[in-house]
Amino acid sequence: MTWGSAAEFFAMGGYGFYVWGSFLATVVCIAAEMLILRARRQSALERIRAERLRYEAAA
Amino acid sequence: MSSGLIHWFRYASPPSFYPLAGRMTPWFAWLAAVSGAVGLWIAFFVAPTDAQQGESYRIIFVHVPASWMSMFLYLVMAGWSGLGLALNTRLSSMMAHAIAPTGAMFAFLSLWTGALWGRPTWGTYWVWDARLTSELVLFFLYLGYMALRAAIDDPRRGDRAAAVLALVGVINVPIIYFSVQWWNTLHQGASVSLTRAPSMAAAMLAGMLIMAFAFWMYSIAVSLVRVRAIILEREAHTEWAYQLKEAT
Amino acid sequence: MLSANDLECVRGTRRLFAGVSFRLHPGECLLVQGPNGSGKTSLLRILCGLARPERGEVRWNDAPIWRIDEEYRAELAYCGHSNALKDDLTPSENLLAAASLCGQPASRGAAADALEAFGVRQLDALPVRALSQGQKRRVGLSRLALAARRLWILDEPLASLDARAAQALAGLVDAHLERGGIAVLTSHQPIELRAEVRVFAFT
Amino acid sequence: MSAPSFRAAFAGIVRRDLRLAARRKSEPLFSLGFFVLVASLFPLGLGPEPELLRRVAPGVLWVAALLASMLSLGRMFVADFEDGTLEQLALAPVPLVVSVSGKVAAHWLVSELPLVLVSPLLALQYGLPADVIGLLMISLLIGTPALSLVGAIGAALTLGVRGGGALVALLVLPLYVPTLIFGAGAVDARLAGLSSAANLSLLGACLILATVFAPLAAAAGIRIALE
Repeated sequence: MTWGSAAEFFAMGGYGFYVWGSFLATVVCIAAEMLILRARRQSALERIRAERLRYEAAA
Repeated sequence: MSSGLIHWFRYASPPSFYPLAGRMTPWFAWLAAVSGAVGLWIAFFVAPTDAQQGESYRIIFVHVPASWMSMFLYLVMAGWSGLGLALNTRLSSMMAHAIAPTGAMFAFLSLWTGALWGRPTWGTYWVWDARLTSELVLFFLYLGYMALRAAIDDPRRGDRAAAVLALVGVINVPIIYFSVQWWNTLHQGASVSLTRAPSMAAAMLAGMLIMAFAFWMYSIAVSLVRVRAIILEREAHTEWAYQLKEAT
Repeated sequence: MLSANDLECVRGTRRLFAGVSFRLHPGECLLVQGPNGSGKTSLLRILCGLARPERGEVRWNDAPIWRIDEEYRAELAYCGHSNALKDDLTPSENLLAAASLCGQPASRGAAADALEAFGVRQLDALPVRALSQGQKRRVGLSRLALAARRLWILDEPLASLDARAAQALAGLVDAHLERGGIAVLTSHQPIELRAEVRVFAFT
Repeated sequence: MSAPSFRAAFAGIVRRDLRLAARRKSEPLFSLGFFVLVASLFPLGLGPEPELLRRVAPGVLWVAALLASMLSLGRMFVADFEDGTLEQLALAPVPLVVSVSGKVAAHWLVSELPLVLVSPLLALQYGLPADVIGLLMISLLIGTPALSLVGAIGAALTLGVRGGGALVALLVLPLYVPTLIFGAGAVDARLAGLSSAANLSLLGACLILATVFAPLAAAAGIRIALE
């Protein structure tokens, strides 16, 4: 094992800012993409609901 | 042969692809999650410290896979676009449309992590290195594609215009890459190449490949979810959509 | 012979029409009627090959138009809503330019004759910018007289024409049909042709 | 009726567009004025140091020419699109690729050739030696047609789209990268006393590729816009 302690792990040999900056950005981007997608799907379903109500009202 | 073709065309219609994509998504999502976990474990706990770059080299485990994915996804996007133009199938164009944002995200990540790697390695966040520069141009190509797609209201026209742009882009990407490389050697800029890690240990390579696989599976899963959302948006006025369980 | 087989047209998310089929033989004229937004212009654009139908196909002498492409376009004259005129050029310059853009340059005399057919020859000293709407329309339609095409597709040709010009156009269409030509047109005003007109009505 | 001739169609378009440009007079001068102004602003921003100006001249002049040419792209098809001429072109019995090539040629003659002709004057402002000025003109002469061709794709794809001007820039500028690199590189090489033959032949290759592919893509874009 490379790391003696958790603190050592987070320090990344003095490069913590760069390493964690990279991995954190990746995680944030992926999480954001998934959240945006969920919202997009919800709003599409919402629209279909509205369209269906209009359609049923007209029928 | 012919029955196989008919089978294929059945799935090429958005309403029948919708449930299929829904069934496929969890598989790819789980593959992405598991391989991502394994990749991260290798990245942080198995791969040894690099003799020259110390721990900073660990950025490689996101940087390189992100760059690969950004280029690969552009090719896939152009492929779907070409298919959509040639066969006039709506689903192909929707797939191309669904891939673009993820590709752009990976291009952005590649630039971001490249900058964070450049700082400890070269002492500066940005160098006009050939790879970084062409990655930047690729990012702009993605942005152009998405901007054009967003600017056109008629979905069918948007599909086809964006497809032409994607094909033009894919012809240009190698030329751009070559020209940037040429320019770089001419001006003697940074000569350190990002991807050529000094001594590539087997564990490093394995970690990188596994992370790339994770990103790949993630891209498929996300594209499938997005294509489902696009199908819903486009088919919102049809009886098929009214009968969906999700929409009740 | 022009035939439409089972055409369907979707605009955005709306289906404008479906199952449109007809056949036109030489000498026949089709008048497409219907309220605004019913798909008349879309049908004409599909017949030209400018727009693609969602389903079905258009055939010229039994060959799909997308396959014979330029061969079909060499038979076709289309006048759309806009006159395709350049404001800075004179009427005859416009006609000559239009002819040479088709790769079929015309002589000045032929252009003058074409303008004469619509009674706008005397306007030739002016740039199109100075003409009225009706005069512009007439110059635009003069193209029909200049290029000998067998299929005329005219979208609202009578728009902003006065009675005399409308009559001139009707005469031109009649002569075209007698020569064995085919015409498809839309019109809100009644058009008086000697030939029998088939009517296709959108609801 | 005679069979349609491609050459007549091409020449007809070029002649008509030149005549229209001659009647309008001022419009083609806009991008020329822009070119001259941008190139003259740089020394004001950078300082009058002759050595520095000479160093940056190839890049600055090329980028200025590139931006000026992009400025005029918007006009390439829009007028014809709005007055219905583009529909007639798409329905003419000659392939649309021929007409599009004619439009691009006319656009180059009207909007870009003047840039090439003025560039020596601007180069003098930057203190470039005579042989380098000659090479700048040659590189622009080869490079600007490629810019027009690639730009035509962007102009065609954005026809009738809102936000057209800025969108064209976003679509087209990344595609201009190789032309810029080889064009400015050729001048740079000569300035450094090296041979610019390699850069020029690569620039020529870009032009050939653009001549082959760009009209096809632009014609496809126009058909899509007309649908």
